[in-house]
Amino acid sequence: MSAPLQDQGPPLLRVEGVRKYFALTKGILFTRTLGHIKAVDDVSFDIRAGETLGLVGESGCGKTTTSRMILNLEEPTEGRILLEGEAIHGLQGDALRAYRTKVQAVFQDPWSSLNPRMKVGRTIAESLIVNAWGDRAAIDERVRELLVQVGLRPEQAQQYPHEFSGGQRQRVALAAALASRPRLIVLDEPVSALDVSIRAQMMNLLKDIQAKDDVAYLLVAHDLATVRHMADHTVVMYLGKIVERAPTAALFDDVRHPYTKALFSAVLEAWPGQAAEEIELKGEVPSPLDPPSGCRFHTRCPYVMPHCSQREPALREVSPDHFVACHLFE
Amino acid sequence: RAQDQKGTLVFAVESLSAQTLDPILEGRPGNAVYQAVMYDSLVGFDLEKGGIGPGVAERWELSADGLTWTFFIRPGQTFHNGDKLTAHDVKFSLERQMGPGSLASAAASMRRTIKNIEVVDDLTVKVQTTSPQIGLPAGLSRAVAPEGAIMPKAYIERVGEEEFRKKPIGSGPWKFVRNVPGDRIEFTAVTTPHWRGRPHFKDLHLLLVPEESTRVAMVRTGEAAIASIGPETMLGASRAGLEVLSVPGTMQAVFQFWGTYKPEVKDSPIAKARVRQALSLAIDRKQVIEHVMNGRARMPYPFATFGYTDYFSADRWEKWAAEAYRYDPVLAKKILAEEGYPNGFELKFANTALPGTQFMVDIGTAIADMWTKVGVKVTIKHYEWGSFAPMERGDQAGLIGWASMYRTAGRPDAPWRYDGAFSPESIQRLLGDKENCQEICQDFVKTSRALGSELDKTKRTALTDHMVELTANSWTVIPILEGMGYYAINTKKVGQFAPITGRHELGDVFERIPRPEQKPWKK
Amino acid sequence: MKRYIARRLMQGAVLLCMVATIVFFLGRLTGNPVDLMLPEDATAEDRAALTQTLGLDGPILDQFAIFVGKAIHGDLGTSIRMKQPAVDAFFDRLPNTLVLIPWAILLGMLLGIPLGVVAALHRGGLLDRAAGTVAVLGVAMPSFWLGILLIFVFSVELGWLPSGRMGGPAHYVLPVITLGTFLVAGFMRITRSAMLEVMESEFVKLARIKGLSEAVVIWKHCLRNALIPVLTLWGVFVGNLITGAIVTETVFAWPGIGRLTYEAVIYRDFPLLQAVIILKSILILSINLAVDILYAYVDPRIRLA
Amino acid sequence: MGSKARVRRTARVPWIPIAIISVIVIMALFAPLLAPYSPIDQTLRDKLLPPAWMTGGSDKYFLGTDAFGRDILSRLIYGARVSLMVAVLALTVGGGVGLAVGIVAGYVGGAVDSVLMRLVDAAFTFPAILFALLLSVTMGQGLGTLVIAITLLLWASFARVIRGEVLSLRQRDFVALARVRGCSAPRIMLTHILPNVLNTFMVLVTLNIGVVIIAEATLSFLGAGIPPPTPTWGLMISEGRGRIADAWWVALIPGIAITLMVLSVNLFGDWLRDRLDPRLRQL
Amino acid sequence: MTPDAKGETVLEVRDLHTHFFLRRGVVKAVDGVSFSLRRGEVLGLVGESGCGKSLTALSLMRLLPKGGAQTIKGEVLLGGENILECTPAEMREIRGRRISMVLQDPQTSLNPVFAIGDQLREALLRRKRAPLTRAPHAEVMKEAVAALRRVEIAAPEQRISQYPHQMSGGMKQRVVGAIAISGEPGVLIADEPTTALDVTIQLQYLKLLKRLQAETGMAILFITHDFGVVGRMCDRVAVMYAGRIVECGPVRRIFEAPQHPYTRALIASVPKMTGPVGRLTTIEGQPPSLMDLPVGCRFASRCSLVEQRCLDAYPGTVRVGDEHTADCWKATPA
Ligand SMILES: Nc1ncnc2c1ncn2[C@@H]1O[C@H](COP(=O)(O)OP(=O)(O)OP(=O)(O)O)[C@@H](O)[C@H]1O
Ligand SMILES: Nc1ncnc2c1ncn2[C@@H]1O[C@H](COP(=O)(O)OP(=O)(O)OP(=O)(O)O)[C@@H](O)[C@H]1O
Ligand SMILES: [Mg+2]
Ligand SMILES: [Mg+2]
Repeated sequence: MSAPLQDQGPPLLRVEGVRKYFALTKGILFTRTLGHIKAVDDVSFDIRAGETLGLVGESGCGKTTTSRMILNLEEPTEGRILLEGEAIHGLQGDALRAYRTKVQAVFQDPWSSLNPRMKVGRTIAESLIVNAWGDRAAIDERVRELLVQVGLRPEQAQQYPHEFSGGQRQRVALAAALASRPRLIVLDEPVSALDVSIRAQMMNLLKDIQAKDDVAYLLVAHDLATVRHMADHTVVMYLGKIVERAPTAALFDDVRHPYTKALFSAVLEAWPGQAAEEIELKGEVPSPLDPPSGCRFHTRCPYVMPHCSQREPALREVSPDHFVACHLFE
Repeated sequence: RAQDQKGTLVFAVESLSAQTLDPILEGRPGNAVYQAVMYDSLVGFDLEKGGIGPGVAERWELSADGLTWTFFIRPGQTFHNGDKLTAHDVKFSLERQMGPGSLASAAASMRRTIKNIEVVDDLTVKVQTTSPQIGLPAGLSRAVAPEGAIMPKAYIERVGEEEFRKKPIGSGPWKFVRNVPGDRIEFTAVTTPHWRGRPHFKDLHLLLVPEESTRVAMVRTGEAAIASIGPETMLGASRAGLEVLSVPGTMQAVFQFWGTYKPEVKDSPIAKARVRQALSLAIDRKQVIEHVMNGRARMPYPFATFGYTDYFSADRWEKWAAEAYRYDPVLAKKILAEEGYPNGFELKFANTALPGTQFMVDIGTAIADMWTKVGVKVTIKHYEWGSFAPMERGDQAGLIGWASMYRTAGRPDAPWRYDGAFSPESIQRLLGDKENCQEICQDFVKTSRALGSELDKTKRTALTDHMVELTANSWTVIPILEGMGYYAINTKKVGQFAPITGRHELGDVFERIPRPEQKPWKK
Repeated sequence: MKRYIARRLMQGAVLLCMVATIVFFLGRLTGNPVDLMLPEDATAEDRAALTQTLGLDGPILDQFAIFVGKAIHGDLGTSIRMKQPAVDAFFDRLPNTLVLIPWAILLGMLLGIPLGVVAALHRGGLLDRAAGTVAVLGVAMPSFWLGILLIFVFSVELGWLPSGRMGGPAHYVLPVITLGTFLVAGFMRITRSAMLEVMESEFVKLARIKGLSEAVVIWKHCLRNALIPVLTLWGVFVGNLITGAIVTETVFAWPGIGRLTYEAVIYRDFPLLQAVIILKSILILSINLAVDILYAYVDPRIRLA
Repeated sequence: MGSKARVRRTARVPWIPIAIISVIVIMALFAPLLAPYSPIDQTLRDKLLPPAWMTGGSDKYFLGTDAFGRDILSRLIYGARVSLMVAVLALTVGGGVGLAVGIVAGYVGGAVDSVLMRLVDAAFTFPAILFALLLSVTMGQGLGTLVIAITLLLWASFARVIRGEVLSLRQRDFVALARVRGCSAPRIMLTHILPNVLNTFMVLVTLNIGVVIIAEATLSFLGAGIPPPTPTWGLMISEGRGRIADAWWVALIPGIAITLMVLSVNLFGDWLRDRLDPRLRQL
Repeated sequence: MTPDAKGETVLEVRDLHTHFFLRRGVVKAVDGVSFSLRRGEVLGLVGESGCGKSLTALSLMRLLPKGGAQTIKGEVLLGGENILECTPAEMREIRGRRISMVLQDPQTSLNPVFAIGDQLREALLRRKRAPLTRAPHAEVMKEAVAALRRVEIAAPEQRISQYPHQMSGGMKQRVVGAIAISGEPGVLIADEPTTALDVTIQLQYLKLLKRLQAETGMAILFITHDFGVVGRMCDRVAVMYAGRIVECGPVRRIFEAPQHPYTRALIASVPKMTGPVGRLTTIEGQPPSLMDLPVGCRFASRCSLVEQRCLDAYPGTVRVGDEHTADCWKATPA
């Protein structure tokens, strides 16, 4: 399942040293810049064709921002993102349109992902229409095919989103993402808004489609169990930085970074009385506006050392293909 | 004796115009009602008949060459600060009206016609003119313009213009108390006898109340004793138990046809005098008087003439008008057919109303309907006075070939007004301009010139009558009715009084208004 | 805060320049005010003389340049009709309007806010619809019409109140009602919708869970939050009031800036008109600024941001 | 968990207002068929007749006559036409401009937004009634002037509300997804934003009909509306206001008509808002 | 806390029915819910979104949402007294003091325009039965500080004058907790109190709740949809489906030997942190509309073991073990 990264050809998507700072202009009144939110701060990773990269971390750590940059909805402040070796930011016209067919997305909130005034068939067909993919009949045929593929009935193309349940909407959103036969789909928490029983259906569906279409996923999630079931590789972020990156199986076997450990131990197993070593973190997540110096985790880290607040740890390989950014591993 | 002056007389007006108490800053005579209260004019009114009469000057005479007027000042007049009113004040006042800071409307023509003003003695002043100016005394009477107001020379020179404007004094029967811009002006009565009459009230308040229904409401509640109103509110006011007073001969509503002599209008129906006459015949003046003006108006004399007009055979013209201005739609239609318009024609009609004469719009609306009934297709367009006035100036570009409603104010001497309306050099030039001055036009110019230097009364009258005849038969202006000044009066607040014929304002009669117990209204 | 105010002031200045330019040129399009000042039979000569006296004879761009130059020094010209500096005329009348407006707002709030609360509490019920209808009636009556009716009923027929003009407290009643009625509707609506929104919020539920009495929940917890949107609209309301004053002051012979404005238009008094519009804009802008600052003090989320 | 389809209580359908509005609209549409007389024909002899049911009233004139002996009922019917025409034109133009500005400002954002919003602020600061007065004296009175003037009064408030709406729509995922699918900005504004603000727009339109009618009446009162003799309700009140004491019907009947109309459209608008967009907070 | 330790029953709910009466029909959101809660116990209430968990809680508080909701049947016995029969004034006395509640969303649970000290003060004064204005300010504030300290808020003296927007979500939720328990209620209802929190913060909060419960001995009704939280927090758990509790029992029993097919499927469909990674078990279909409930078992349409009797009638509640019940025809009575 998880082959070492360097063994294969060029990655489908490469994220290189990307940063995103949001100027913080505060208040309705005070339109002055108070500082910059370092939403993403020097993040690099690869995604290979046909595989799934999981991106986990606490709320606000920059997962969505990263995925929005990959979707070319946001310009990185620094760094670049390459799809099949080609930088994606600054694309114009046809090149941009071509890019848009290759990278698609499904977002978290099924209630806001579909235009309530548009029939779902039209939503699914939209990327085909704007890219002049074919004539009307061909598009209709493809929409029917997609609906079936995601487990809906073809005639449901004529319905409006409010006639669907949350799980069905996520399926429609997935169908719309699949329409242009993309190479990569960014999945930003695609199941966290769904009920437990529906969530499993959606996860199975995603896996089935990947097996069939050979599409790569960037799966953003905060639920580790979901990532474990879905992802080949996992990246753990904390406050805009990558703290640990490894093949999923390796990571779940051997957690290294203290933050990742805390994260794992905070996951409440649906099995009473199982938690072995429980690390309860003290304090709050620091503000990305003014992140701690040195290692960003040092304010809450149970293993904090004096120099943690001075120097920022680099991401280093601690075992094959397993990277950790922590002074404990130097 | 001072105790028989009591109470406050409250008068609500729709406009206080400039609301300034410096006479040289008020351009519109009709609105200077509030200045008339405290300033006397060199020449006054004939209170009974209308027209001009004695004022600050008891009498005046013209030299044989027609170039010098001598005014004899009424003795014993004082300003409110006790200073005597003398010929020096008269000279000072006239010169001030002609001076550079003056906004008086006649300032320019005074500068042109008055050569020299000379104080002969304390009570005599001579005015030399560049050419014979028969109308000079009238022009210095409030019956025509406020330029005759007499201001205190010594006082103004002592305190300066600025201070004078803040604390003005005059020689009238009312003393200035307070001016609240946009709201009111307050006066208090002089306690000594005054030639205009000693006021019966102790105080006089002039209120500015622009909304007519509010003015009437205030009279009904007694917050005001008198309010100026229009004919439209008259009925309601009298039904509500108010006395409605109308002052005859204050204005005339007329139709004017613009540029009928112009080559480009040649093919227009209204270029034909007979068509214009037919339009006149199509107007049912009695209906308009009865229903639009609620009966408070009368059949007109010819253009800009009134019963009190000087050098004018009023009786003859009254009879003439009764015939000429009759209602005969059958004849009107016949004439139109004879002139080649059996199916009528299209007529553009610019309707306008000077501030305070909103009923002009109603009159126009009524007449447009009457013309429609004889087959004329009237396109009526309403203009606010401010946008209409510029159109008639200059080349009258916007109005050539149009008919429009007009108001002409009551003036004791007709030629003054005639010149402004018909002379090729005038602004309105209804008979012809300099390039197109045909027969009638030239005749008019000749007559007008002759009038300017004619000193003999009989010959002057003959010339005036000729002028009236010329223009009346040209039908470029057709009078509709003679209107009045209208007031709603709360009889519990003031006694019965008579206004001055020909003045649509009450500025010169407040001192003559009795309190209700002194002279109750007779029903 | 200082920087914010400075920025707003800058924006205001730009706005004023725009307003001034538009007004100047529009005003000049309407023709020469001389015609309004002279009697209808004045001669061409009289007219020319007066035009010159008033400085209306140069090319329009020159006139504009002169206007701008003077305006910078706070001189907005002299009223043609009143022969008084236009700025003075405005400030002479301003207090008369300013004594009217707070009462109108007070009326709007005292009636509108409780009505809004009551309507929200009985949402969809009879009281809601009654309150709504009463308030809408306020907007449904043109204010000149309402004013005239009020005069007719309360001063003419019943004789209870004076029909117009400034004066003692009784003189305020009818103009304030006329001016404030539309505010009742405004305040009522906003309060109602804000209350409905607030009443569904979790913190209201928590207040009830604490066992607080219904009165405290509604009038303290809900209303305080509902007032925030009410406040944001203050600026707009005051702007409306200042324009609404044109009609009210005309009907009630109230010598304020509304009447002054109307007179300036009717008499085509350019300098006065220019001054009035510019000064009114300044007034509205400053009120808006003041309201925004006030807003910051009511809503802690903004205050301490 | 997530947001859920909100179960909404629909307010009762306002049948009475709907009926009143329908009557007025029918009056306006079929004025020539319904009006017993021409609205401008005068019969001076029959002036100021009270309504038929009053003593002195005539069967010929159901609602009485005005000072020119014109039939008030006919004028009322034709007046509805003019008032509605002004409303429709002003709302189409003003509302349309506001809608476009709101969408562009809200969606494009940045400098465009700032500039447009400053313009909106300017429009709020500028006394619109005054501007209307100014226009009526510069351009002359008439339908065109009136529509322009009222447009200036309206567009900014439309733009502001719509922009607010668009700002929140822009946060919704489907807009971002449309971009991901390759839609251009104009396409997104047209196919995704516009249909979603139409509800709000409709509510604004209904609630502003009243504003327009009142503005028309006020301008007529100030002498800057549609010139006589064309009947408009505002003008009718204005003409009759001096006669409340003796011929109250001349002003009161159009006054009641305006009040009823505005009341009805407001009640209808409120209901529509509750139905379509209960969260829409507006003036 | 041993699950079998039998404290006295503090809250007993019997056959509770709360319906929404709408023009379109009747939404039977809570349709025959019964359970009991003992002193010092945590009862979990789990189920899918919309199955009626929150409404059950609100019915207990008698704080039903405006617009047609009505409790039409059932008893809520709080210390033996049926609070459904209390007057609103009596109910106000009960709320906050005998039964209290923590809501899901810390962002909106606190009034944004009052300092948190004020909001705590209101609750504290209520406990003292003092009118809001009477009690000495300093003293109450001291208590407020103590209350904040009790929920482990650092530097409570400063916090007291701060406004909600100045605090993080976790802190706000603790303040809400402090307010809820300030009246020392015997029963605390927690409606998904941690759903909006980050996992690491969630853990802190759950531990805090446990500690507070140990201190005060209050009973907690813990509503959640997360089996992880249930496993961590609860002694017993009730599984709700379409307005009814379909299974209820000790946590360990429910996880190890679920009796109801729904419970079984639900637990199976949760992705695990350990064990093999494969296809997840799913429950196909959708829960029935609460407006149009079937006569038979509500889970029948999605149940893999469905039989005719399941469609014909609703199964009775079967006692399947010690304190363990299930509503299923196929459950074998203990
Ligand atoms: N448009 C923006 N302007 C300013 N700050 C932003 C913007 N978008 C995101 N941020 C900030 O950047 C940080 C990272 O946000 P992001 O949405 O990427 O987090 P996330 O990991 O996706 O969180 P979650 O799990 O809650 O979705 C947060 O602090 C957020 O407040
Ligand atoms: N105001 C309302 N009007 C009509 N139906 C409502 C209303 N509020 C809730 N409902 C319905 O009542 C049912 C129960 O709602 P409840 O909030 O108790 O669910 P829940 O189990 O708490 O769900 P969640 O896990 O999403 O919080 C739902 O089906 C919902 O649709
Ligand atoms: Mg995110
Ligand atoms: Mg819930």
